Amino acid sequence: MTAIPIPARVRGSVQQLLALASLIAILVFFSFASPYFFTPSNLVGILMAATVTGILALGTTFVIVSGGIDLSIGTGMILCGVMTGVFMTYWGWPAWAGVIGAILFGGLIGFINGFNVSVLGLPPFIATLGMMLVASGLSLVISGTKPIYFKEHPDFQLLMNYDVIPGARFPLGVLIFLVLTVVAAVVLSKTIVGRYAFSIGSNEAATALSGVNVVRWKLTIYTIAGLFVGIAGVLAASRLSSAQPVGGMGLELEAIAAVVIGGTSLQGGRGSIAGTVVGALIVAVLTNGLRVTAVPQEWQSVVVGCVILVAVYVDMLRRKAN
Amino acid sequence: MTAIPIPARVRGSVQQLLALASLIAILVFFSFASPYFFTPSNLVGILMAATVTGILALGTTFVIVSGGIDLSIGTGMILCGVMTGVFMTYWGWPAWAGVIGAILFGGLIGFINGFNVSVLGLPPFIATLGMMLVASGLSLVISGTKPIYFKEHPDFQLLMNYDVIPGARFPLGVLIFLVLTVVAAVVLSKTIVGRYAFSIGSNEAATALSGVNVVRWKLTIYTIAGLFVGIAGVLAASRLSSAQPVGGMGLELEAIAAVVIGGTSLQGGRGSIAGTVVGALIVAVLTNGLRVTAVPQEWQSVVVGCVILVAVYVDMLRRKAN
Amino acid sequence: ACSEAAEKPGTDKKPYVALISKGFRHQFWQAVKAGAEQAGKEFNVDVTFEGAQEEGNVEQQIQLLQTVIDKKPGAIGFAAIDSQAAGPLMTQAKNAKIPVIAFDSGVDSDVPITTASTDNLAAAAEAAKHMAEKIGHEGKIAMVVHDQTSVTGVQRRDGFQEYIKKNEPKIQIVDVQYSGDPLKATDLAKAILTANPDLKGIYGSNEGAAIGVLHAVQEKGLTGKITIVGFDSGKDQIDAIKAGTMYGAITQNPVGIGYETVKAAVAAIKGEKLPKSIDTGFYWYDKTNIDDAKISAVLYQ
Amino acid sequence: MTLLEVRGASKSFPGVRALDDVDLELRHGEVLALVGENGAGKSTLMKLLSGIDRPDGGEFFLDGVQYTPASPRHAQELGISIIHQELNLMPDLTVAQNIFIGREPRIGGLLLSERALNRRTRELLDRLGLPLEPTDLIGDLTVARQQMVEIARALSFNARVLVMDEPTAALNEVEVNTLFGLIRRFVTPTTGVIYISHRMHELAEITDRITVLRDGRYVDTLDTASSTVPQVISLMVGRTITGEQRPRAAVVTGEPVLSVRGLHTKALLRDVSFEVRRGEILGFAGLMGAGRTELARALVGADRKDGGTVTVHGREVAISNPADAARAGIGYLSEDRKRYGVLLGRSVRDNVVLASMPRFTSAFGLVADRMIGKTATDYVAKLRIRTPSTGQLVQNLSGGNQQKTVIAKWLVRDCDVLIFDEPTRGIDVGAKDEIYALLDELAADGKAIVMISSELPEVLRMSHRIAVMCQGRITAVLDSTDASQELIMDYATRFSAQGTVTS
Ligand SMILES: Nc1ncnc2c1ncn2[C@@H]1O[C@H](COP(=O)(O)OP(=O)(O)OP(=O)(O)O)[C@@H](O)[C@H]1O
Ligand SMILES: Nc1ncnc2c1ncn2[C@@H]1O[C@H](COP(=O)(O)OP(=O)(O)OP(=O)(O)O)[C@@H](O)[C@H]1O
Ligand SMILES: [Mg+2]
Ligand SMILES: [Mg+2]
Repeated sequence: MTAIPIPARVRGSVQQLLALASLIAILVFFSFASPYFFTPSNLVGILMAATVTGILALGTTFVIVSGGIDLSIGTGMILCGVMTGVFMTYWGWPAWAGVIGAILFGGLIGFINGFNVSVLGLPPFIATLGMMLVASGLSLVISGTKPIYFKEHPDFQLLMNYDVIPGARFPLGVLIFLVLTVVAAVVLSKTIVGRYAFSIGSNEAATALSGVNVVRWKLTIYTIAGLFVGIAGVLAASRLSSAQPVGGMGLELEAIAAVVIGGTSLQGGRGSIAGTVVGALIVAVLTNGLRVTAVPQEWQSVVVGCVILVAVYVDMLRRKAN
Repeated sequence: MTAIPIPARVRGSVQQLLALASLIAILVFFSFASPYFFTPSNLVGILMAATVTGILALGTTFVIVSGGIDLSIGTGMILCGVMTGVFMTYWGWPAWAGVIGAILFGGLIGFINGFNVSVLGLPPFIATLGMMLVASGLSLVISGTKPIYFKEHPDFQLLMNYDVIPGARFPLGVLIFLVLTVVAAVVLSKTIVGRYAFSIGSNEAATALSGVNVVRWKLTIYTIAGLFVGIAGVLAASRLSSAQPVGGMGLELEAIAAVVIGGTSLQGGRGSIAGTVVGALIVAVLTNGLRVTAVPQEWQSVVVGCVILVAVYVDMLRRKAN
Repeated sequence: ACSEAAEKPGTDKKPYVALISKGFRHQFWQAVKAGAEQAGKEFNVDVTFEGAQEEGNVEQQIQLLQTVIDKKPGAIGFAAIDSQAAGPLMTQAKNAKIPVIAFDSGVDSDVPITTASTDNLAAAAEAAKHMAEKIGHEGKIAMVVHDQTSVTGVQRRDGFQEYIKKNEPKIQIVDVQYSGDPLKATDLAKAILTANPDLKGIYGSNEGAAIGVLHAVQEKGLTGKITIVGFDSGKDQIDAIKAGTMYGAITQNPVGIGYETVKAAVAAIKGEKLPKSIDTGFYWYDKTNIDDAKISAVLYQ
Repeated sequence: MTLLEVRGASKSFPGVRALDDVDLELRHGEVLALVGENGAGKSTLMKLLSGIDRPDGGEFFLDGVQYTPASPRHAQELGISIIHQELNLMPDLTVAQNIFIGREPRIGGLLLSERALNRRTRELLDRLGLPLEPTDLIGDLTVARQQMVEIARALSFNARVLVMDEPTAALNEVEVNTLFGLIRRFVTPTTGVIYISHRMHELAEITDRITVLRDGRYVDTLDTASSTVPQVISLMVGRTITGEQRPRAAVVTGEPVLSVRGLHTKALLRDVSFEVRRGEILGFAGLMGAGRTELARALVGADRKDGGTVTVHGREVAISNPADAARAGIGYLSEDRKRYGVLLGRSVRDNVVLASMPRFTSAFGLVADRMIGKTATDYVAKLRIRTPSTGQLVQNLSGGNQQKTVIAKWLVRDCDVLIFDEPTRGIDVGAKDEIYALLDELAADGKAIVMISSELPEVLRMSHRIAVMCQGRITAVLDSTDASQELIMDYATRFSAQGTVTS
């Protein structure tokens, strides 16, 4: 309760461990509460449920670390799904081209966000809120407000659902999520763009004064987030074997919540991919656990809300004690 | 496109004027586009539509000026509406008591947010996101997932709908909005709590070291926002002659957008009520204008998104030119 | 057609009929819109069709209604999310002498001249009946309902539940969860299947919910072991029913709803007398009758 | 040929003509001092040189070749390296990451090599003899250490021209000497240094020539060897300053206003006890990191105390945050102006009354703007804060004037106990004298004053008594009549202290 933060900052790694402790506590709790919870198939189900939001959260971690925010990831993802449908069904592209096209389209969305933020200088909240609205409208316009089905590509759904380990029900989508996690972690902590994300988030003016081309790197960062949005859109479309033109609103808050629960600061400058993944899992495990234990649904958001508050608070306490 | 923001900041008043210019441009455009647009009854309709979001935006301006954010205002408003129903219909309170009770309940929500932010030290985004979820769940739980009607108080709807000027269809709700605007403007710019909101948003640590009890004032600021949420909830319930237990999600983004379009900085320390009102009107006029001119609905959010981007960008350009 | 006509609604003295629905993004509403536009062409009236951006958002719908009343159309078609909430505006329409036709579900007010709708309670009971027969009148089932508070959500839940309670003592409804978003519905149906390994059937109360259930069952590898009963149509459901992965579904006649609403509106403008209600009907369809002309006419892809 | 030449540089800001046709000449192999009052335009000129701001007019020549710096990066590439007056570091990054930002060593052109980065930093720091850890987070360092990181960064470029804008403002004697060593090693026949400082005695020690600015105009350039401090000062201020030595004050015998017993913090402070009397100025001396700032912060409740009592006017007070402290009559002026002192985005007026708002508020919570305006105008005049109006945003003031604004804030508040942490940091000589006079005046008014300062002459000149700290303990409390620089340094380096001295 000290009013003035002389920051007894702790490194990312410790913070992740703390969020991890909350995650484990929740896992243990539900394992006792329901015999069906801690089963391989349910755990895979949780990972599957965490995949799309998790991938969005990975990308948005870069943006948040750099001190920005991206509200367009939810509806942007929907739009990328629709574009998958447009490429593969309307334009008859082969599946691989459709997938790459949709991912690049996500990158384009991110690039436009980055342009609006860094070149035009719009506040990230407004720039991406505008994009959120534009993307949600375009999904409807482009799809003609109808789902697009992958008639020509009946196997497209395997992208998400293919069993990697025969017989063991470990879907390809989850593997992709895990691989992307590793990629994101390496990029954020071991490459120049990651370093500059932290630097810009920590003190943008000083970074610019140090001779770093902040405009260009912010463009890059938002574009990276956009690529993740594209991947999430493709996987969501694959899972439902159709590009659904509605929805996505609210997903951005869920993804941002995952990032913040994972210890990334919305002020920028501090955060980690491992934390984000743990944050995404906390939300997914909680939602699944409450359903498996058949808690009435109207109570679920109350519980999720409280757990988020408690998890973040407990983290803070321990961080202080440190 | 200067990379280094040596900000040539301009005072709030100029910024408002600029947002005002955008508003007028939009008004003029739609007046030419449709004969139904610039009619007294449609203009009143616009004000009516702006009332609830506008009141939420007024309250949240305090929070944003102080460097915080409040995501719970949308679902919090829904919960306050439900509480109006609980007080007046379930518990049989007289209308005035129910209204005051619901407004104070809003204050309580705000107080809890303030407590979580200032005493527990949670990041505002997380604290109010948690509250957003809790409030949306509680609305369902408390109402039994059913709308509550004001059977005993058939006149309750007059709070929003009563014609202030007989014959001229100027509803009481709009008058309340105008009065609240004036109150909020005075409180923000002429009272100590407003001054402290600016100080805290500008540099919280320095404000605290100046001997200002930052914890207490942040509590006050969030509580004020909560009171506005309560009022908005009561008015929404009155307008619908029922307390609807769902919805509200997304309204917080709309209200925050209004605040930011009006020139208030999400970094804190800069902003004005006049700007917020203009921002709220821009959104309301745009939405209404697109409906009146019968732009296909799927295009509407695309247009709104683009106009928000352009309006904020034009403001920035002129601010720089200044 | 809608947008051309709408650019100058009311000019050249064509009557103007404005429809306000609960939503517009889902295919169901698009089908209603198509029916309405078809009738508009046939009877030579301008038709606009708008719905809440977010289905079920009462506030947004009221805004739409207000805007439309201010435009003084010849008649209004209205599918209320909450009919009482629209009370003051209904009165306003009445005072402005604009006839109101309710559609999709009833409006609890004496203003509307007639109602063109589906009896959702009966339709849901029909779905329950088929579910019970298919699983042999005993065992555990669950429900995924698209919405917890809207009239259609509540009626499609209650109609189903009441039928089972009254007629099927050996069937137990073990869980009711809510989501109409296909992705979310998938995850929650999976959780239901996990928690109830001996489940025999799941009911999905609209297209989104039914698709979610369908994918959940597929992902769980339980295709064929779980009886799925859905609602509405759409390509996914139709294909699944043809392939036998979904048992069957209830379809309303959305095109008919739109068409009948505009037709009634035209009659009201002309001052003709109308019946108190127009039942637009619903049908059970499964593998056996999906290709019947009567059925395929009301299905949308 | 000169190393760097500026001809006719001009720059205006709204309402301010910061530079008006200024010339400057830096020769090869010299250290050129640039001096002038607060707001004279020194920092502005350096910002033009290094490509941060564009000049309204003027030309720049590097080795006789004209150049137009387009960006900080461009200036760096041309060999101009600058240490800004305000710290420009990324608090969430480590020392190494800050120093080599934009020049990270990479493996295969793609992956960062943290190991190589830390090794190179270690080499650099060892070469410079700076006691810093490459892996420390900047945000955890004190201002002085952060300043050292800035110096290390500036020296890590192979620069030809090194610009230092008040590098010693946050340093004390020992570190200043380290810095001077570094400067001497840097200067070769092909390089040069522009050195900005308000500490006049440093000029003779390190610089070769002195250029004076006044009110944005070039005044004169002197050879250091053949000029005296009073001469420079009178060029700066445009009048003669007597600069008389204040007689050493006698011991004050008023009743104790503040007394602290056994103050303890987990991190550093060990059993700190002292008292300040009515009308007394108690100086605090010590090396960097001795714990003086930490003591002040713990005392006013900005940081956690882990033991100890605070008594004001004989009554024990519980202080858990600075608001409690202010209510008990204790005000604290932080050494870190930017982070803990000013509201950069608010007006001078708002800053001046920040600590005393309730006094300017009526019963209904309405703020008396007219009274605020009047008070602000008074203090702007009294402290000679250079600003076009009291409505000017503080971020548009020069560093020294920002400092004066913070001081004004505490003068308005009128506390019984005032703790000034480095009150003259970044303040010009003329203004320093004004502030000294102010402190004397406050003491004469019966206030109890704690003055933490890293400038020993200042401590010696101002204090009635001097507390010396080392490693979180008070190692001595000396009467000013007994104190000397040597004695203070002796106590300040009693590292494994032989017990704690209490007053
Ligand atoms: N961005 C700006 N906007 C408006 N005025 C400015 C700005 N930057 C500097 N000034 C003004 O220009 C003048 C010169 O400022 P500068 O910072 O160069 O002074 P300085 O000589 O470095 O003083 P100090 O010794 O206090 O650091 C001052 O009056 C200052 O208020
Ligand atoms: N923000 C901080 N985070 C962690 N440690 C700090 C922080 N500030 C100071 N310290 C540590 O506390 C100790 C005391 O520093 P303090 O600032 O009190 O010294 P000081 O005597 O005021 O010297 P100076 O201000 O000249 O550096 C030092 O070891 C320093 O590293
Ligand atoms: Mg300066
Ligand atoms: Mg210090």
